[in-house]
Amino acid sequence: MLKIKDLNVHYGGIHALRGINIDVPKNKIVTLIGANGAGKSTTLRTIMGLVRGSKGKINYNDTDITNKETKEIVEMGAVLVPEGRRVFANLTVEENLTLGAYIRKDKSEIKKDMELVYKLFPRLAERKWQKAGTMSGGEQQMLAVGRALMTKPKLLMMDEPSLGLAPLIVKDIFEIIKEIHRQGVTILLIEQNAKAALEIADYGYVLETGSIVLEGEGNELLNNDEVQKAYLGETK
Amino acid sequence: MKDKRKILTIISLILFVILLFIMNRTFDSYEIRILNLCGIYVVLGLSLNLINGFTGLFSLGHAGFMAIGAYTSAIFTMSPELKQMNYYLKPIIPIFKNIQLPFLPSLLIAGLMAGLIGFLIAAPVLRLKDDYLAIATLGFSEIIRVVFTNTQSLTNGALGLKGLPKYTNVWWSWGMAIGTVIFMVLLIKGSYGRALMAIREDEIAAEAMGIDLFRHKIISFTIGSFLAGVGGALLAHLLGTIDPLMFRFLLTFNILLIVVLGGIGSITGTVISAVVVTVLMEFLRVLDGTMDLGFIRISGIPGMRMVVFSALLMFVILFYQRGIMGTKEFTWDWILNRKKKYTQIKG
Amino acid sequence: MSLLRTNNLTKKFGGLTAVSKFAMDIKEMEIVGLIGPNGAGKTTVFNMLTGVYKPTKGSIFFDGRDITGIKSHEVTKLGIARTFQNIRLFKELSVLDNVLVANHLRLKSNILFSVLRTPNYIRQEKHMYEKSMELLKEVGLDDVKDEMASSLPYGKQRRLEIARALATDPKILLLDEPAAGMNPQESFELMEFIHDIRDKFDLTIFMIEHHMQVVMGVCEKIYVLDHGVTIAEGTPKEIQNDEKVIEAYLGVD
Amino acid sequence: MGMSNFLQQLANGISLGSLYALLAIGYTMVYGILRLINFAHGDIFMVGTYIAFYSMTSFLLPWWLSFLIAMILTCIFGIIVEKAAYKPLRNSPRISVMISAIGASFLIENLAIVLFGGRPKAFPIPDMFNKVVKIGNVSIVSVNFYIPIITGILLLILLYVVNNTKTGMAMRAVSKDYEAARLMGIDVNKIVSFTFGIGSVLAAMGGIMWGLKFPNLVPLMGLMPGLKCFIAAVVGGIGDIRGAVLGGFILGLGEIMIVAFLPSLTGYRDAFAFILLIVILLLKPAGLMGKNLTEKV
Amino acid sequence: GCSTEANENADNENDVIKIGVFEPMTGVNAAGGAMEVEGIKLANELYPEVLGKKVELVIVDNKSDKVEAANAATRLVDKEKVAAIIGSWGSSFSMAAGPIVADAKVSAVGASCTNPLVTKGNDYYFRVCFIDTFQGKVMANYAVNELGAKKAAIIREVSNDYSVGLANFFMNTFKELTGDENAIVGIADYNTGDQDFTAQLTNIKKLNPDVIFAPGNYSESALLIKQARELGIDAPILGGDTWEAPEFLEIGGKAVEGAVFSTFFTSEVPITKKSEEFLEEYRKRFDKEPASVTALGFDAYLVILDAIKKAGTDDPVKIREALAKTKDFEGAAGVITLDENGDAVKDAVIKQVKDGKFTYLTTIKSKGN
Ligand SMILES: Nc1ncnc2c1ncn2[C@@H]1O[C@H](COP(=O)(O)OP(=O)(O)OP(=O)(O)O)[C@@H](O)[C@H]1O
Ligand SMILES: Nc1ncnc2c1ncn2[C@@H]1O[C@H](COP(=O)(O)OP(=O)(O)OP(=O)(O)O)[C@@H](O)[C@H]1O
Ligand SMILES: CC(C)C[C@H](N)C(=O)O
Ligand SMILES: [Mg+2]
Ligand SMILES: [Mg+2]
Repeated sequence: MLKIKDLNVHYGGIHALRGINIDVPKNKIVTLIGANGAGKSTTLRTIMGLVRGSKGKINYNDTDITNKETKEIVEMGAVLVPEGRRVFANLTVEENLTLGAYIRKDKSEIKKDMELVYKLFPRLAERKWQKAGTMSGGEQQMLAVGRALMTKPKLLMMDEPSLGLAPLIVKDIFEIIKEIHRQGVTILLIEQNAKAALEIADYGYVLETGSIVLEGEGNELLNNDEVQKAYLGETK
Repeated sequence: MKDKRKILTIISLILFVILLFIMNRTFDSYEIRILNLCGIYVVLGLSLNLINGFTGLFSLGHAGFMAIGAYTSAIFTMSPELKQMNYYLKPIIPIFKNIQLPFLPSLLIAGLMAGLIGFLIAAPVLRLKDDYLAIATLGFSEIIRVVFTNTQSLTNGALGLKGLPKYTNVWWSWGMAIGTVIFMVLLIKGSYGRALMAIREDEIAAEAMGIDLFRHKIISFTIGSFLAGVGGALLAHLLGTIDPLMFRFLLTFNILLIVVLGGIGSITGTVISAVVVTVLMEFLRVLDGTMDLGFIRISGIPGMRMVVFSALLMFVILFYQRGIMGTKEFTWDWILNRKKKYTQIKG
Repeated sequence: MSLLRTNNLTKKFGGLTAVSKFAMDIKEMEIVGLIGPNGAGKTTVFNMLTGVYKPTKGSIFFDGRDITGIKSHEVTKLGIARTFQNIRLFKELSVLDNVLVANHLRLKSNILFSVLRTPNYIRQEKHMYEKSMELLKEVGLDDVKDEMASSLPYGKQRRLEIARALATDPKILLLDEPAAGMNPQESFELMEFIHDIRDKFDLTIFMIEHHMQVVMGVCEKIYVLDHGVTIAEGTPKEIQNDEKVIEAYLGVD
Repeated sequence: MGMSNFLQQLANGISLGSLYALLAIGYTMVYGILRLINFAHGDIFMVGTYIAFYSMTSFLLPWWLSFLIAMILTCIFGIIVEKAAYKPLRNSPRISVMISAIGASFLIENLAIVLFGGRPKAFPIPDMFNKVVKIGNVSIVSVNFYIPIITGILLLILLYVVNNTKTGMAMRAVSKDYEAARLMGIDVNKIVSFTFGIGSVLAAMGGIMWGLKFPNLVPLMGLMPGLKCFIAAVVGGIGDIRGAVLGGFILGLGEIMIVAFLPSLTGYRDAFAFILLIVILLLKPAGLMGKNLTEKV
Repeated sequence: GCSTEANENADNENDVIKIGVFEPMTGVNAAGGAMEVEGIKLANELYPEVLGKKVELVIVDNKSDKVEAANAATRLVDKEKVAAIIGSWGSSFSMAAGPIVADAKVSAVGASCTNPLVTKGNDYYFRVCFIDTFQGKVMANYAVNELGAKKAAIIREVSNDYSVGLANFFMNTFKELTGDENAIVGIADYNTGDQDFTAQLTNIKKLNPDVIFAPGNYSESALLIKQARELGIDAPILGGDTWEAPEFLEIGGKAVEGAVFSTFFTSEVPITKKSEEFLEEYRKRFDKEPASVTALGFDAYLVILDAIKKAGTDDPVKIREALAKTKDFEGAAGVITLDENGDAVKDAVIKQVKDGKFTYLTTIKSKGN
């Protein structure tokens, strides 16, 4: 579904991505793990057209989207839950969700999806009228995920969705990811919580200072010594 | 290494003073006037940069403080006869009628008055932030101007003051400029300077680090106003004529422009851009007058100068957003290190 | 001895009671945790303790003194330092300057003496510099001291925030989700680090955290909030087995 | 002060106030979306007036067509200003954008001086706007009836668009976070252009009304009205359209009443706006209709 | 660079004499500046040489701003090193430049600046027009004698020296002539650039004056008169020389019909042979009737040229001496004799707006002055 070939990204003088290749097959969960500053977020941002690569190609559903506008990419069914939530602080919860469906025209479906999101996150239903900016960190994260779901994505990308969430919610989030996946959405996930991520992932990539140093099936990586030492904190 | 820099600084200061001396001797009165303007704009630019650049308070009220400085010093330096001549519609209030002080004390009082008013305004206004602060300070500056337009027996109202003694010379303007630069460097490189910059970066974090926001903002604002007052006074005694209309928003904007072009938060940048902008403004005057290129005469269009100037300005704002220097400062390391590199390459 | 104590602490935002009748008691040199679901009111408690929000009701005692409602910078001066849930560094200042700034509150020279560079001021400036360098070494950032704070990767930024807080010479350090965004390995290192600084600086530590390994690993006592109400307090063991906490927060494994 | 005199002053104040209100709405629209004090708004207003002027005097087009053309061209002009001066700075700090706004305003003014000449131009007034209507002892020029009506209609339309349409919601989203808005598939540039277009049409309308009321066109004519109407918007609560209207009326009435009741303070008339601004900001920092959002830490 | 520049100047000195002109070319008074410059340029075209050297005009814009006016004058004396200066439309600007020309010992000749203080106490400022003490009297006389007014209201543009001064002189004479200390029933003020005068006018209306004297800048005055008529004020409205600008008619439209003001010159009654020459050349070039100030600009140039001729040098101090002695000089707008203040004593002309045009009413002799 998504194919990244030899992608390079520069921020001024910083070479943030050094020729990475990533493949996200349809209906799979793929995860990207790596230390802080490895370039994970950059990868997702480049896919969405928020950052432009200096070299390389991104293919989505066999279309070249390397130089497409974010809007077009969203319209093609890819969506990103950005790092740091980025909810619209001056809008209410409900308005945030409505905007999630900005590109959609199917009014009745939108209504249904909104109910679905409220079911997934009852806290949001309680706070429909609260301005998003005054909500707690975790609540905002829920809203960000809910908002992304409202685009009815085919490819859902999430940048550290569990950041700052209570353990119970983290579990929920992973359940939700699985649930969304079951409904036929392809998922590309960035997680610090590598263990949880690899457990649900079909495939994983390990990113280090802009390059992919390791890749493999979820379980495979989970049992890899290197990975365990560096990311899972399981010292012998 | 440290001492070496100190010596270099002192040497270059002396060289600069000698240069001023030579320029003062050889320049014609017109060029000296521009030189003076440069010095004054250095003072004004730095004072605004202290508030806007280093403390991050978006103030647009500079013209008001300059007006206070200019008028204060004018009133204290005018001779009784001059006052009588100027205040022909309504005499000046009696206490000021016969006061006449030399320039230095007047300049000081001008700065102090501006500082005092700045201090008083700061207390309510600094509760606001960003755009609101900007528009409120702009408002205060306009209020000052309108008050000056209407307090005829103090300021001679809209008629302005003419024939002010022209005390401002190269030594006054550049003396103040050098003094201000030294003051700013010592302030910014010290603990207070860091505190101000912390406030600029993140107020909430700065407060959490134990910095008394209100006090520090007031300090910065008051010092900035003081310097603006001094700058205004110098300007008044250079131009010889002041009126309230002169202290419109446009004046603040001119200074803001110097700060932005130089780099918001850079002393070096402000000094460079104050000189460049002043000289350029004069240079562009050819556009308004008739241009004689030898083979062709282009008659000037009034206002063309300002068009070119504002276009240049927009160009810089759009393409060099961080100004000439960004937040960087000149240090001797630039030269010392370059030399080192050079010798390394050679050796 | 009790260092930081609250009584009946309550915060309302309009109709919403974010924190209700919160009572706690932290002893010197303790490491105490504050956990609870998202939106439970944890950060709000921190904000009240540090003077960012004024409590709607209740009082705060620090070192035996009533500090309810005093200003943020005064709180810091008394010896309460904090980090933020969303990192708030002075982005355009160097790493070293970030820490130096935090020394400013202990400066005993006024602005005039500072500009005149009196010997007394120079002495203090030197002391600040040495102390800051030491702290940077402590958190392993001395080699990047001249970098701009914003150029550091996330994990290092977190550590810089802690170093900066320590530079204010606090008696108690409040950490808001220090492990957020860290992978398990980094979280593990963080736990050691917290122990270290506690011993080295005779600190008391009060932290909000969602990473249970970290909380259970370092805290001696834990308060649990839910919907602003304290639903449990006790040792990690007690908390881990508390029905209400499991239901509201931890979930069953 | 007699009753009829008072009523006359009231009428004077209301007609000035509704003109201020019309301009203030434009400010508030743009600010509400871009968080940008569009210092060039007053100049766009001036350009609009000049376009209408030239269309009537040089091209001899009928007034209604001229007004329409002025609105369209000014709309385009406003969008160009946005594209040239603000769009490149989308990701820059607020202060840079504000300075660019001041710079743009400066450039437009100076260009206007060169293009239109420094000499004032007389705006031709079609008869229907120039009739004196007498109600008792109060005389009112007909243009003063049209202004509040137009302002009222625009107010309703804009309120509807911003609060009840998807575009309106997108406008508010863009105002908070461009990037997140883009991630929702919103075409940020289009929304911004749209907003600027509306703002500029409002400016042109305001300019035309201004010209009909004060038929004296000079290149700097936008300066003071611009500043004052921005203040009206802030006083009302910037970003809030109803607030802008309220602010405009308060300002207009206030200015007239000062001169009317305290003639000795006539000279302070121009300070009234600023004093009002400061008093309001200190008492209600978010303006009369604005809501105060405390920053969450 | 100083010695070479001196050389350049020396070069120039051989074939060119510079006369500086500072006038409002932009800003609220741009129309006035433009009209005056028209006359100066015309004179320069007709008389481009003196002492066998070419006369070069250096025209700088004072932007209708006092401080800029001072700057402009400084520039003319410091940078351009002009032999003499002409300007400026608007007494305020002339007064701002006054101390500067006096310090530099370069004389300035005002064309139409009428405030007495322009020349008073300034040995280097002259003018080729009458002053406002006279003009105030003329208009007060007109109000009392022609209109039979007993009560007058005053509206002043407070930031304009000319307006405030002229209003004062009018009031003094008006009180004298009516013998009534309370003959002035009201004074209202406005600022340069104001657009809305309804509040002031409503207050004035209530006072029911027989006549309103409102000297001020042409565009503000036109708006003011328009609004006065709209508010139902029928009293005659009088003003001063500033009103004689096409903009006054255009902006005021029908409302300014009947407005009466004093000015310097009218093309309907040429005074001298110079007037005829001036009128002919002007009509040839511009195909319209010249404004008074255009004639005065023309005269200011000629007076300076005459002084240079008499001085026999372009040394500014010598020129001043010659200027001070100007006597019975025939200009386009009348015969010029400069008195001890440097002012010309001339007749005033009263004009009225009729059918959208300025029409000549009468000439008031200066003898009573
Ligand atoms: N806007 C930017 N400007 C300059 N450098 C940037 C920018 N964004 C990211 N970088 C740099 O690019 C590199 C990769 O950053 P990225 O945010 O992709 O990392 P990450 O893997 O998502 O890390 P984290 O776990 O901290 O989110 C880092 O060195 C970072 O400092
Ligand atoms: N300034 C404010 N205005 C209105 N409501 C607020 C404000 N600050 C916090 N709240 C509300 O108070 C509640 C508690 O928020 P708080 O930030 O303390 O939660 P938290 O426990 O820190 O959650 P998290 O773990 O997600 O950070 C939340 O429901 C939040 O929406
Ligand atoms: C030039 C004149 C028409 C203006 C007026 N006489 C003045 O001195 O200001
Ligand atoms: Mg990331
Ligand atoms: Mg929190």
